[in-house]
Order: sequence, then C-alpha cells, then structure tokens
Amino acid sequence: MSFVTRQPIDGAALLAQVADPGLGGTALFVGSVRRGKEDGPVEAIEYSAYETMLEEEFGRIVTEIRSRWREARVVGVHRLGRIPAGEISIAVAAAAPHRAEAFAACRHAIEEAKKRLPVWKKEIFQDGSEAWRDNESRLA
Amino acid sequence: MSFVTRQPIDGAALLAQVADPGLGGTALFVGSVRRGKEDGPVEAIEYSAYETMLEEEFGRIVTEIRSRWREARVVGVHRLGRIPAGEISIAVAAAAPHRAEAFAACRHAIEEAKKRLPVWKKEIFQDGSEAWRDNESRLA
Amino acid sequence: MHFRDALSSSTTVTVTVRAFARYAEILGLEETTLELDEPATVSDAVKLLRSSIPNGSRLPERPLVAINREHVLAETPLQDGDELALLPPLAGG
Amino acid sequence: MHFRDALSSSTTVTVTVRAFARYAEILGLEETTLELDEPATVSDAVKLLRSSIPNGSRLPERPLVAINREHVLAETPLQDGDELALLPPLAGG
Repeated sequence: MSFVTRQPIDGAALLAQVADPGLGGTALFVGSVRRGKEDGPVEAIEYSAYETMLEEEFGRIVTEIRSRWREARVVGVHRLGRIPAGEISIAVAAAAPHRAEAFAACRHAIEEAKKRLPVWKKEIFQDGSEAWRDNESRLA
Repeated sequence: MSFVTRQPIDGAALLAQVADPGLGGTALFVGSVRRGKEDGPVEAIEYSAYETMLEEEFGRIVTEIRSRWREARVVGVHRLGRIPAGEISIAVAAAAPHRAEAFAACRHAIEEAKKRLPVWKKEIFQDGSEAWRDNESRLA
Repeated sequence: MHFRDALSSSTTVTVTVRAFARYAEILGLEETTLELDEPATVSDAVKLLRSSIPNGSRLPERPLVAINREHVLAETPLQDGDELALLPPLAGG
Repeated sequence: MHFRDALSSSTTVTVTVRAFARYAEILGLEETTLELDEPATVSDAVKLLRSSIPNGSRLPERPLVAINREHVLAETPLQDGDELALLPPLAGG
C-alpha cells in the first residue's frame, strides 16, 4: 500500500491493517491540521512532498522498527494537497504483543517521520495570506 | 457517555469524540484479547467487573489527566462479557495540542486503568477449560 | 464521657460486603452484611469474614479492598452503611 | 597513470538537481542539470548552484540534501547520474 494519499485519512482503516490475534496492544497516532493561534486562524495547510523519496524514507523507517521490535506491525499514511483545519494529515499505527512495544514503535514511527520525511507545508490563513511553515519554526 | 459497553468497540468512534481543530495530536490505544500461547490457545475471555466502581474509577483517572494535561481531551471504553480472541477489550484516546502530551495522556490513561480498574477476566481455552487470569500472573 | 460512650463496645457499624470474581466463587456469595463493634477498620472486617464465613479462611489476609467504590488501605476505619468490596487481583484492559 | 587520468579535470559528473517548496520558489525551477569536474561532492554542487543560478545565493550554504532519495551529508561524493535534491527545512506530519 502507498504511504501517500490525497484523500481523507481513516484512522480505523490503519487499526484494521495491523490487527492480529497474536498482537494484544495497538497504538495509533493521528496528526491533524490545527486551527492555530500564533499567526492567526489557519484555514488549511497545503502539503507538498518529494514523493518518490517520501515513500522510500517511510519504508526505511518501517524496516528499522521491524528490526528493533521484531513482532511489531507498523503502517502509516500521509495525506498531501490542501487539508482543511481539523482534518488528519498523518497517521501511524503499531501493533505488538504487549502495550509497551506498541507505544514505543508508534512513537518512534511518528518522531522519525517528523524528522526525516521530505514534506513541506504552506499555511493558508482565513484572510487568504499564505506562509511556509516548518517543524523548527514553531512548536510542531 | 458510559465507560462500559457490552458491544464491540469502535476505535474510530473514540477518535471522533476527542477530535477538536485546536488539538493537533491524538493518540489512541486499543487492547485486544490475545490468542495467547502460554497456557494454550485462548478462544475468548469473559470479563466481569464491579461496574459502579469501574465507572467512578475511570472518571477519577480522566479528572487526574485533565489536571495534569490541561488542554487534553480523554475518552475511554471497556467492554465486558465474553470477548472473542482478536476483538478489542479496552480503548483509550487522548487529544492534545501537540503529540508529546497526547502520547503521555493516553499512556497514563491505560497504565492507570490496568492498575486500578476493578475488572476480572476468565480465559476460556479452545479445549473448553477456563482459568482466572490477572495482570500480575503473567505479562499483561 | 460522651466520647467514651461512642467508643464503647455496645455501638456497632453495619457494612455491606461485596465479593467479586474468584472471591465470590470462594465464598459462594456476592453480597452479605457484617456488623462490627466500633471502632472497626477494613482489616477487622476481613478478620471477621475469614473466621466466620464458610471458606472465609481462603481469602488472603490483606486482600485489595474498596470502600464506597474507592480503593482504600486495610487500616481505613469503617462507617455505618459503608459498602466494603473485596477485590481479587485486578485484570482490567 | 590511468588513476591520474580518472581524476583529471577533463572528467566530469552530470547530476540532476531537484528543488522543492520554497527552494523551488527561490530558484524559479524544480529541476535542472549540473555538470561538475570530478571529484565533486554535494557541497561543490551547492557552491556552483549558489554562484551560477539567478537567486542561487539565496540558498543556504549547507541546505538539507538527498542523493537518490536518501538523506546525505554535504561531504558525500557525487556520481554520474545522481539525483541531487535540495530540501527546505522539513515539515512533515
């Protein structure tokens, strides 16, 4: 399955993808476009990416997780294009035999995704103005 | 909403309950009945509870989380009765402005739930035998 | 004098005892009533149950307990009308 | 002798340069081709871009870069046919 989508993300679909009767704990993280306050109300964010690298880089993250938490199953999806405030931009799910590994693998996936994925966002404010925004420029 | 249900749990419903355009990160944990290996294949688990206390105790956990992570929204649901292997027994979701608080609040909710909720489970094996099972007696 | 009266053995507290899961199985009951001389603690109630109810001695000396649906310690004093719950090792989630 | 030939300035590497997001806006292009004398590193390519392309000087001296869709450091040597990507500060998630 592709890591990239241009459609609304369904968190429950990710839960279903990692579900396994041998895996008792599943952690799911979903990141949404925040309405925001710092620069004014955000109407939407336009996400763009280096798509071929994005797929490969997330694949490498998954491979790393599987080598560290051998029984874990991990999936993720990143939406690109214009995403209205309140809608999901990224989701990652990890299932493992027990909850500690599920949380650790899920957390690892999202932290590495934030650090490494070649994705950029332009905030579109309610007054129509736009601004590039990166994960360093404000608390993300 | 009641914390207790006797119906299958829908993880996506919890995500919807905590969704808020000001809260950019949401962590969901779902615990499922594991098929298991230690004592033989588990067919199902029969969950029973001190139901009035169960509702109150989860309410106290939510109150504690709100006092520690002031902007967080937390919900949870615990299924009781006979739950077949592979189906969800508990789910907790926490939404917060940023992901660190969402993970911390969600983790806190499930850890406290495991420690404090007056719930008991009887494993029902494929050969028809049964055994009480608590969170101390094996890795949970 | 009044203080002493209140503590005299002629005054009692009556509590509802509830047992769950394997404790209900051991005792063969889910609910009973217990009358204790004042002052009485959770620990006193457990002692009385262990000595007076069939199979009571199979309960642990210090089981997990709740009063009025809140976890409490064995030293907690009982008040008239309390709901005292005997909780087997927890297994939620 | 052969070794020396290989390192002479007459041998070059040709790489495809891709720019994204605000770097694409700054440079007014998303893709270009660059020819460099061998041996050449990512850093050499960035220097050449900054001096030879209109608005190139607005690129940082050490931007985040990828070769063939993997993050690499500025000291990484370039090989003929590489896809060199200039990545603005990341903002995934």
